[in-house]
Amino acid sequence: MAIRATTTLDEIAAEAHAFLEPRVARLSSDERFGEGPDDLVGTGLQRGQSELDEVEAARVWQRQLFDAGLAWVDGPKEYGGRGLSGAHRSVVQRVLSEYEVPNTACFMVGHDIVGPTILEHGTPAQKAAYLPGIWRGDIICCQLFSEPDAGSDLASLRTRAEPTDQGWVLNGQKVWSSFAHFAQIGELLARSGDPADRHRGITAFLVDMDAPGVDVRPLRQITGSEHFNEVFLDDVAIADDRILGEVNGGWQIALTTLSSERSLMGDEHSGLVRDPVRRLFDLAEATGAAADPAVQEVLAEAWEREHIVRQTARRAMSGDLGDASGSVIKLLMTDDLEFYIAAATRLLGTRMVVDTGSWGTYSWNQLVLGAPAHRIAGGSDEIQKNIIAERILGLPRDPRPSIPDQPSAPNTTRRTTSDAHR
Amino acid sequence: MAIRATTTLDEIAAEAHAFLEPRVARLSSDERFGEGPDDLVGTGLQRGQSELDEVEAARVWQRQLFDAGLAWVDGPKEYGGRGLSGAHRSVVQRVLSEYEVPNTACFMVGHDIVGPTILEHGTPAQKAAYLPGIWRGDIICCQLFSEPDAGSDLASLRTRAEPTDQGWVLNGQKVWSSFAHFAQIGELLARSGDPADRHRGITAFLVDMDAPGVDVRPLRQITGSEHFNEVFLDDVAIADDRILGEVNGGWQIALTTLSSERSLMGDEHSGLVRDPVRRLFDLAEATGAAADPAVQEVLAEAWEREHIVRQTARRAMSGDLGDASGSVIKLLMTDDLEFYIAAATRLLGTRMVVDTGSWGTYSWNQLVLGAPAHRIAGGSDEIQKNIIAERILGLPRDPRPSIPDQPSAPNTTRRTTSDAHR
Amino acid sequence: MAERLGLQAVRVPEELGGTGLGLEEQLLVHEEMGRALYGGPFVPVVGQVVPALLGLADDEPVRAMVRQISAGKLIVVPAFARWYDRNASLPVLRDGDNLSGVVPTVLEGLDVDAWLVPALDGDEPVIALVLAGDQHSMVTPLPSADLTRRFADVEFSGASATVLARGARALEAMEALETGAVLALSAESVGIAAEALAMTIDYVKVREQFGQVIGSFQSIKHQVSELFVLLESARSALAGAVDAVDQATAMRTASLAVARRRCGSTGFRIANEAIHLHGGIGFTWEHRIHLYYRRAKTNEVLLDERGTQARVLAASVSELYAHGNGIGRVP
Amino acid sequence: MAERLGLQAVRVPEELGGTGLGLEEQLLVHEEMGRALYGGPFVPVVGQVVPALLGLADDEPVRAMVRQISAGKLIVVPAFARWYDRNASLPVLRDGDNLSGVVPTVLEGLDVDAWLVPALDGDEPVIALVLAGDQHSMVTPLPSADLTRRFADVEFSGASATVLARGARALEAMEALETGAVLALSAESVGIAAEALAMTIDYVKVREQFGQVIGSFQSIKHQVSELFVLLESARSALAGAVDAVDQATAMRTASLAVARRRCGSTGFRIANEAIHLHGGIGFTWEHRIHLYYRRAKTNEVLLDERGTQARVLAASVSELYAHGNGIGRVP
Repeated sequence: MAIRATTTLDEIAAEAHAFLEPRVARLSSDERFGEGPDDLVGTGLQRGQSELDEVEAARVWQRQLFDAGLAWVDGPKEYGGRGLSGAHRSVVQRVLSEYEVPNTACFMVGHDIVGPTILEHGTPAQKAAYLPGIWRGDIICCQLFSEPDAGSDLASLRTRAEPTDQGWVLNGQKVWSSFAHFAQIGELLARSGDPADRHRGITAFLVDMDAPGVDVRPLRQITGSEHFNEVFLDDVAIADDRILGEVNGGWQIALTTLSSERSLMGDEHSGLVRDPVRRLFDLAEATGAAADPAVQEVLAEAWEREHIVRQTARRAMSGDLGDASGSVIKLLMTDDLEFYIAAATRLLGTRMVVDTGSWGTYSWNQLVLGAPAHRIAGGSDEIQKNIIAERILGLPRDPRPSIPDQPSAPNTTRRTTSDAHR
Repeated sequence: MAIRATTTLDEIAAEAHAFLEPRVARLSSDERFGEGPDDLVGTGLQRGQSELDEVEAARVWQRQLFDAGLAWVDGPKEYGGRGLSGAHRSVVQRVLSEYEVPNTACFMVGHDIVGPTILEHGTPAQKAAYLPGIWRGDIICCQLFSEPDAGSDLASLRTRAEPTDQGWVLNGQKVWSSFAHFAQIGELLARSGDPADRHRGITAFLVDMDAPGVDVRPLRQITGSEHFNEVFLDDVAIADDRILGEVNGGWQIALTTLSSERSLMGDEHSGLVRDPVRRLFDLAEATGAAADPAVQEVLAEAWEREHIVRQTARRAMSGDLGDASGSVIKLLMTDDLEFYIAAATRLLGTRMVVDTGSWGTYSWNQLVLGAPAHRIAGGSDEIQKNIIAERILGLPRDPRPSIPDQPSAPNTTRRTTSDAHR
Repeated sequence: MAERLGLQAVRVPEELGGTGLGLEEQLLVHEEMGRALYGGPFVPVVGQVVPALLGLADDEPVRAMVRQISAGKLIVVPAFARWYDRNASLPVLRDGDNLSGVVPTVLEGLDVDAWLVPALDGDEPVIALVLAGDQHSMVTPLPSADLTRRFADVEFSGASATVLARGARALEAMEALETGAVLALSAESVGIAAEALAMTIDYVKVREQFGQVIGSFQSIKHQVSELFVLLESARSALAGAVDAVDQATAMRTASLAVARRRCGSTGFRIANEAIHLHGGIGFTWEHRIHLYYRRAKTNEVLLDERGTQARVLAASVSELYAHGNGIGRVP
Repeated sequence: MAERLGLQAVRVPEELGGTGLGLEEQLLVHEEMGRALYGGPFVPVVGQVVPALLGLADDEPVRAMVRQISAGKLIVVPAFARWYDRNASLPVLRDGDNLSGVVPTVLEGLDVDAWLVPALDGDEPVIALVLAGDQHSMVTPLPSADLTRRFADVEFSGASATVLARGARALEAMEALETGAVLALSAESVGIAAEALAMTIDYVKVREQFGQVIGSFQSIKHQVSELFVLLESARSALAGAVDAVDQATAMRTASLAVARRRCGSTGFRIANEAIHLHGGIGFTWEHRIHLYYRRAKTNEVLLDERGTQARVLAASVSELYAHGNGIGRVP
């Protein structure tokens, strides 16, 4: 495809539509209550062939997008990007959201977290080696940050990186790693210096997930799903050219990654759960509860909350909230989630906890079980409040025995990953 | 009156009724909505003759109670008490609450805070000199603890006590002192040692409020009332026998006083505001809002909150909550107050903030303006939570540059006094 | 467990083979059951059926049944939905011994010897006993979020029934079934909350981050303090309900409604915060805290189905305040 | 103040003597007025009357009036209660020029040159102008908790009135008066909240207790962070309302309702917490924070009188979701 030097937003939108129209169906704008699946959270959380099939479908789809120049709209051309602006990227994302495209959640860590970090800190060779593959769908990424004893306090991590003649050898354990069980590479933080140096003795590596000594084991959540992994590293050899940034300079890399992660959290409401407020209104209508003034007040607040998050995201896109946006939106959203659960409880009663087979009722229990992870993932509520207080409002740091550069948040993406924060 | 060695609860109740019946009217058990004064908080908050008249009436009344043996029911006989149990005292209080007795709030600090401290820590001479007068209504007490820069952190107080040939001389400034403008004595904390010693360099004194150099000035609150005082001490001479406890042992005295104060806070709900939940129900009925299901839910929660505080106070009386009772009840009550304000706002709308002259409407604004003080007085919400976390649940103390024996709370009683906590 | 300890006989008078303890002691047992997440039919048997049968114990067959229950030889649970859902319909009795109707979401309604079934015979309320094993009684187990307790729909289609009480006596028994469930589940939720909070306090005292136990961070301390206050408020709500069980209807209903609301919501809130304060480990399957969270949510909805208790409470209090007798109107 | 700065002309087009700025700029001025607790008739004149008159500005007398207002020579405020109380009745116009009726709680209704009065002529809505000074207009100042703003009841008893608009045009003007008040007071409440929070942050950075500034205690830090999030949510609510003023009715109404609710409640909540975080000094008369608290409470009730906006919001959203077109029922 010939790409002109300047492409307008309308042109990129038309181009995306032209690409999508012959390939996939448009989403019906008016999903009917009571029809189709009644899940409230994303699917694909069980291991097995169906998950692998979904990943494979995602890869096939991503390759087509990439070849059409619609995968990495705002990426530099030398690494496979289209070289356009962030506004162009948003337009393409909006157009994509109007079609029934395959679920590409497995690329989220690569596209939104690890990719941007490599772009900012990688060597030219690293960028060339990884970025096209990440965007073409060949390379799925995971984060290897959190450890059982290093959650919120990431700088206390203990996975060791020891220098050898050929490079380095890694030993340790990581947790809460999404997609690690089919990822090709992992962005890993390891202690290369003295533990007493805390964040100054950490190095970031790009680890091949199929290297000898890497052992990925599923971690079962209270939802029953096995979304996360534990990753054990047993004498994993790794070459010098897999170091991201400087030796003992990994904390800087981590800050970039964590910041990308926070931005991702504040990106859009819709990914968290499927249109919960609309579902609440529908449910109230369907049960007859909508006629109850007290229920109307609950519904009103639910819509208000969703509306405010949307408006906040819109303001954040135009830069109104500066560095606070990720933390602000995350705190609003986790609180909203608790509210939606309470609202659904009010509408459903026992059908919230007992499966009577009635459409769109017991599925709300997915949200009850899934909600606690959202308050921890990507930096707990407490960490977000500290970030706002210290970095945005300029209040003093907590008195601490030893003070890290930041109250760190763990490796995670919103609906996908999480962390052992405490 | 001949007092037998044993008096049953029924007998003391009958005795109280017999005393009250000929002297004062019984309260109507069914106060009519729309009749009488519509105040929601205690009266007598404006300076002037009417306040002095009220104090004088309280003294006359208290003397009669004392002479009848009904003033200090559970106090030791040698200091003017009746020598009965706390249960007897509760019975008398309950009976008193059924009659239209004069407002004796001016004795609260003496009876519930300073008196118990003198009883526990005073010399026999001090007990004999003060306790009968405190209970007979001759001596009104105030607390002189908080300072402009020592609120929650009481141990940082700076009022100086310097030894002289004849005793001590006091210099400094106190704030948030209720009743100081007509009190006879004040329980004062002053620094007798090195400021660096913090709580170990403090001595407690019983100061004559008419001593030369004591200057009491009213402090106007946001309610417009002048309930509190600033008290300036300018070379106030005081004798050794006015020291309560040991020199430099004042912190122990303060702990007793503060603990009495906290218990007082958790004593009864009714003193805070006049039957606010009943008033909410009446208001909803009178405005027709009671038919609205959403309003019914608000009313339900209001009653639930009041009921729970009452039940908690009942459990506290039988010791169920141990040392936590004061803090628990205070936290519940301050939160309840905010809820009642929100409920009244919902029922009244603009009549909450604009005086249309309609009975029982604009008076709710007294609560709006009075509420903030309750979250600070007698130890702020934050201090109460620290007390629970550290003393009841055994969590570690906050990391602090220098650690006082307790996160101190200030000199205050619930509806009467308060403190500069921050 | 309960059988071995004889706990099912806690309230049964000694002459009927029980230990004859009081309501408060019984509720302490329910609280402990909550702490331990005991999963058997303790609430329906001991909390509901025994008090209901004791009200009918002037009848010798009923006394015999109570003796068997006390001895752990008989499991009878209520097939009754109205205690949690005020609008639930009752099964219908025909020809004096023939029962039909569906009772949804019966707590531990499976593997029982018999059901105690409030029903209607024409307009008259009755309490019927239906022995299990009859082909005219169908039990459908229901998947549930609560992994330590079972639910089932129970459908009677012409099941053979014995009437134990009629009319006012039947209504009293129904009330006993409802009050019993409310008090037992409220106590259980208090136990769940107490255990979840205790686990949390233990955890924050040892879990270290940033070189100190996280329980030394003021934010954590204050959160835990707030949960403690909430737990005490639930205990007070329960104490108030116990105090009011023998009082006049309005006060009794209001106090029970407060217990339903406060104990149920507190159990869920504290279990939820407990998971949060456990950090990542809290939402792993192998940590037992999620079992508390699941049970707490279930109790919350059983105690206050669709938030209906608020209006029950408001109506009772209006009665207490003698509204309806007229009051001056605010213009 | 406003007169000297010419701020009353912020939205007026240049050809009518104004500065011709947009809605967002106007709201920034209202926000600053909130920060400064400006007490004059800025909201009713600039926020309400000017937009309403601009909608009628094809009429030359109206254009002349707008010019005079822009020049600071004329103060016209609405005598209109329905923008805050949906059930308020309107004054009645008789014989084409004779106005009667009471308008309660008129914001800055005192010391004005004229009132703009939505009224009814039979069934037809009209917008009437009544000049002050007439003995048939009685102004009763009302004591108010808000010490930086004045309210009055305005009673017309056969006052001489000029009709500026009728029918659909009058309805549009009424809507402009309502929308104008909502946006102006919402922006003002955002300003109040922003200033109260800024004062608080400044204070906790310098006030020391226990040997450290209280802003270093995690509990204080987290409280302040939560207030910051709340303030941002109010800003978002306002931004959403601005964005929706030209959208279809349901979305517009819903968005305005959100601004009413969130901005009003946030102003009060933050002012309240600001007093608390100022400790003892916060509830002394001489500290200015209580003036913010008072104004914030007043705005809160004006923006959501008796909590009526929740239902307005729910109804609008149901319309957005096209309910009423039928939906499958859950059994």
